[in-house]
Amino acid sequence: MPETWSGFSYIVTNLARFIRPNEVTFSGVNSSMPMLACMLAKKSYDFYFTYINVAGGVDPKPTSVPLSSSDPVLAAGSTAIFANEDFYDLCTRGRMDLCFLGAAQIDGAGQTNVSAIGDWHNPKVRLPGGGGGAVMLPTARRSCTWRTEHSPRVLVDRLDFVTASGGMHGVVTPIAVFIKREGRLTLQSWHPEKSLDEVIARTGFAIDGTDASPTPGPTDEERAALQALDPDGEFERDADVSLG
Amino acid sequence: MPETWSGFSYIVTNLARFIRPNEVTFSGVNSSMPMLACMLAKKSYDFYFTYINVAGGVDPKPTSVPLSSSDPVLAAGSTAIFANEDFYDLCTRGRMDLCFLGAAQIDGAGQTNVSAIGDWHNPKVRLPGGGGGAVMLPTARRSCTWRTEHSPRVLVDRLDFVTASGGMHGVVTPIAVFIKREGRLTLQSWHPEKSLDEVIARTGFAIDGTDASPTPGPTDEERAALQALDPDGEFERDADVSLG
Amino acid sequence: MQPQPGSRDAPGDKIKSLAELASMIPDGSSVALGGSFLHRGPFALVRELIRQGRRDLELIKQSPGYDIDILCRAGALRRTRAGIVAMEGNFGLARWYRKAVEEKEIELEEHACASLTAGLRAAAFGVPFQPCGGLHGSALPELNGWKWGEDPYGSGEKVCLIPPITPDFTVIHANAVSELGDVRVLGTFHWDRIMSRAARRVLVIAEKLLPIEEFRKQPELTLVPHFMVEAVSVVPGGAWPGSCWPLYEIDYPAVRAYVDERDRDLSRHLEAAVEREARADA
Amino acid sequence: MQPQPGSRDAPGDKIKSLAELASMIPDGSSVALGGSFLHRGPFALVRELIRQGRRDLELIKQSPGYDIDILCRAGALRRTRAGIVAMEGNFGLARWYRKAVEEKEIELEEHACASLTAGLRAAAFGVPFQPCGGLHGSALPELNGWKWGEDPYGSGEKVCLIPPITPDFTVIHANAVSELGDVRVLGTFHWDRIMSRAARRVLVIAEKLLPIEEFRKQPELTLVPHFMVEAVSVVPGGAWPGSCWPLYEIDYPAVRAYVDERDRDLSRHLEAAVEREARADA
Repeated sequence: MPETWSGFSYIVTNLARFIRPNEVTFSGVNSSMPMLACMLAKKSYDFYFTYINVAGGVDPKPTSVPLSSSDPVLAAGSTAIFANEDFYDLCTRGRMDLCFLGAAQIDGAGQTNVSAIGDWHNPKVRLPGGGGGAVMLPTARRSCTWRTEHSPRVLVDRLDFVTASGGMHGVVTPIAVFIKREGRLTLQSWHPEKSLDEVIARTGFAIDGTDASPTPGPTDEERAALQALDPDGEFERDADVSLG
Repeated sequence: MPETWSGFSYIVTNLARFIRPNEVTFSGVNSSMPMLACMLAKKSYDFYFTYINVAGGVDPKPTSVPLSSSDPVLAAGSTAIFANEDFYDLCTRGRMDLCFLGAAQIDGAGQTNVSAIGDWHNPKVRLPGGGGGAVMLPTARRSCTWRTEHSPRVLVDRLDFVTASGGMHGVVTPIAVFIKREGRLTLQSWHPEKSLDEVIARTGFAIDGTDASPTPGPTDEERAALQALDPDGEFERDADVSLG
Repeated sequence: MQPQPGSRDAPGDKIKSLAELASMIPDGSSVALGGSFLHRGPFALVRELIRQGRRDLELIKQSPGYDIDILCRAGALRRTRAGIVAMEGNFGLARWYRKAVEEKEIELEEHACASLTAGLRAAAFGVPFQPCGGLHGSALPELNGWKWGEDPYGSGEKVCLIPPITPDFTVIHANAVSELGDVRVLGTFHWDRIMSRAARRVLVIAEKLLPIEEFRKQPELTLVPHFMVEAVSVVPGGAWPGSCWPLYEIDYPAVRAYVDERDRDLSRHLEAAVEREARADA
Repeated sequence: MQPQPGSRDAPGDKIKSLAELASMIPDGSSVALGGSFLHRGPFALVRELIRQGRRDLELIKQSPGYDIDILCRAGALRRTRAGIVAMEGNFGLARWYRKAVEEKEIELEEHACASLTAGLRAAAFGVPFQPCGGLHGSALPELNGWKWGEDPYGSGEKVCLIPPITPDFTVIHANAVSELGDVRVLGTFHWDRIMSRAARRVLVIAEKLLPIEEFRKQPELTLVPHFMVEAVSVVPGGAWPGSCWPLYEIDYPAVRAYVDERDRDLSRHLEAAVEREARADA
């Protein structure tokens, strides 16, 4: 059976659904999918929100969709430059509503590791490092992350290193959406072409699927917006997401 | 005998003489005489120094000489705006070579009071307040101040309130120039139309005049520059300085 | 192409009359005011607060002058946190402010300009205190109960820790705003930038409305992005009797007249203010 | 009307060749580099340091990528303080950097971007530590021996105190400079501003020299005033293979070629670099 909702589209669309009216929403470096989510939301949702990004843009009108999510084209058409010190300060003083932050490993408390696989001092894989998370995750009102792989080595019971801890609100994988409730990541919904059992089996931390249900499929507006943002499927190919 | 070197000219000229080649020199609010001193130095001394001021100017080319020493015309022709946070940080990190800072009372250690005459909580006169001094005096490499009155109520043995303490380098009055040496203000020179005895008598703190001598008179360049800056004598009238 | 306020492209309409803007600030608010001394201060707003009879305000500003003096004269102030207070521009001390402090009509928390900035930074950075350079030997820290911190990294250095200063409002007088609320300032921005980051709410008075396209052409000139600004009012000449570079200079005769009037009555001065007409229109 | 370098109107000549600029940075220096990932980095200078055989450098940057990777590949680095390291722009991890850390060829002090900024702020503000928001629950503070401070004003809040980070040099790639050394950057300035304030010495690579009059017309666009800048070099295209907004975008094929070469040899890449000619001219 061919997939009717690709993992790539599933992630971008469900990240976009975290965006709320009139809020300040941020996307950063190494973050093509949140960048696309913000652009998708701007195109397809009938409400205003402030989109700021790591290129200094404030409600920009990018003339193209860049491969680099920190590309200065993301500030094109912006009415202001809101540079790095400024958006970090906005976050630490509690005025950032929604941050999209990357992660290599995520545990059941919504903590993240972006530092190293294996022992920090003797890493098997040295990862990109602290970045935004360690400061933004505990201080943003809500943070969301995503992974293109849903497996026990990504959604882990115990992180190899706790780079960031705190205000994780939601996690999106190719097959599931998690929300943090009472300190634990809780399954909110799963890909309608997958099953609750598969999600539980592929998650390294214990989850409660009691209140979960299949994720509502993409609306026509969401589909059309993503199609317009990635007409040649270049981002989808680069992201190389499989439902597994 | 008519005065040949006015108190006003004496102060401005001797403030200018503190300026050194290639240094960063700052003039602030409520500081017409240091402003004029910086402009005089730019006009008449054959060396480069960086002149920054409270209007954000960096080596400006003011189109006029403003009555207000924080007037934005002091940034006219500037190649940069170096605003308040920036010049304070420059000072606290030890990169400000020379600051001109105001004072109401000055003691023999070069500490200043700009807060209140009388008890702070029950002031006879409420003065302008903390301003630049409390932070800049201890952190600038050198600071200089000036008073248009030379008397024991201005040059005091004991301040009514210690607003600022630290790196005072020089003090200029209408009749004397002091330099701080080994923690004490020491008389460097006196107005050539006055005497050492008069300076000692009119100073509230004990001074040692051993190494002092009459102040060298203004050069032709200094006189010409001040004349060009205040052609109608407006600043001189406003300043209302008497040799007393 | 232009975003429509209240649409998906832009938040609701932010343009208000001066009277509406002033009415957003309740009695008892703490208000940081932009500019310095007689330069680019939000003076039209200050006068409108007086017209509306506001009381018990706290003024926060490194170098207030005309604004604090007129608020004291009108009896609108309860407290201030300030660095240096003067009329400047050869007008000397701020007489009504001086009287208000000497007669204990208002409470003064005396700062160095940089310690006030440090407090605003603590608020803007979301930290419980901000180390401030200098202040060694000054009696101000003890006066204000500021604590000194040791360097935990062993330099032996002691540094003064300033608690956060979070104004209820920051009000800026700008050269231009966009319809969305973006703020452009020419020349020095004094402490307006950090004030805008530290405050709970930001209001702006501007000389004019510039098309959004102008902001898009030079976004680097925007001091405060629109999403941080709650409301704006366009009041040409609103920094009178002070200056607004490069548009106009200090109106020295008007300041002289303000200073020379000997009683508390402000009617003549308020009557002469440039925003009268804007007010009549509103 | 134009100030003459070396006269009473201006300090001595600051314009240097790229080779001269690089030669000012000795072995063992700590160097903060402007820009972010593949955007507006002083990459021509980085390559010139490699050509000159520099060793034992420390790189300080919140988000290095190509710069740190090529320095690791050339064996020029001893240490780094960095927030997030990647090639970005769909090129994934920085392979030579990763190898250098995994094989302990370089020492890593891992930061959050904001903690690195806090350290730069401590240096820029002249204070012995800078409180940094967040970091609660992160293992980074313990890893780095960062101390936590109590709020002396009784909120009960604990905040992480970052020690000063004072680079020996900050090197910025700018859109334009004046002959005096004023620096103009278009679009986001990333962390260049705070880097320029924190460093002992500031060097600049620029796309072009703009007349001083252009800086005088819009002084608000100057990110670093001339007196803070020691020397500048004009290298059009010097941010290659990265972007310099609005002049040019990332040269994706060139980055791909850099990434795809499997050995340490950089001669082909250095040969392809845009600054070759400028170098030959110098």
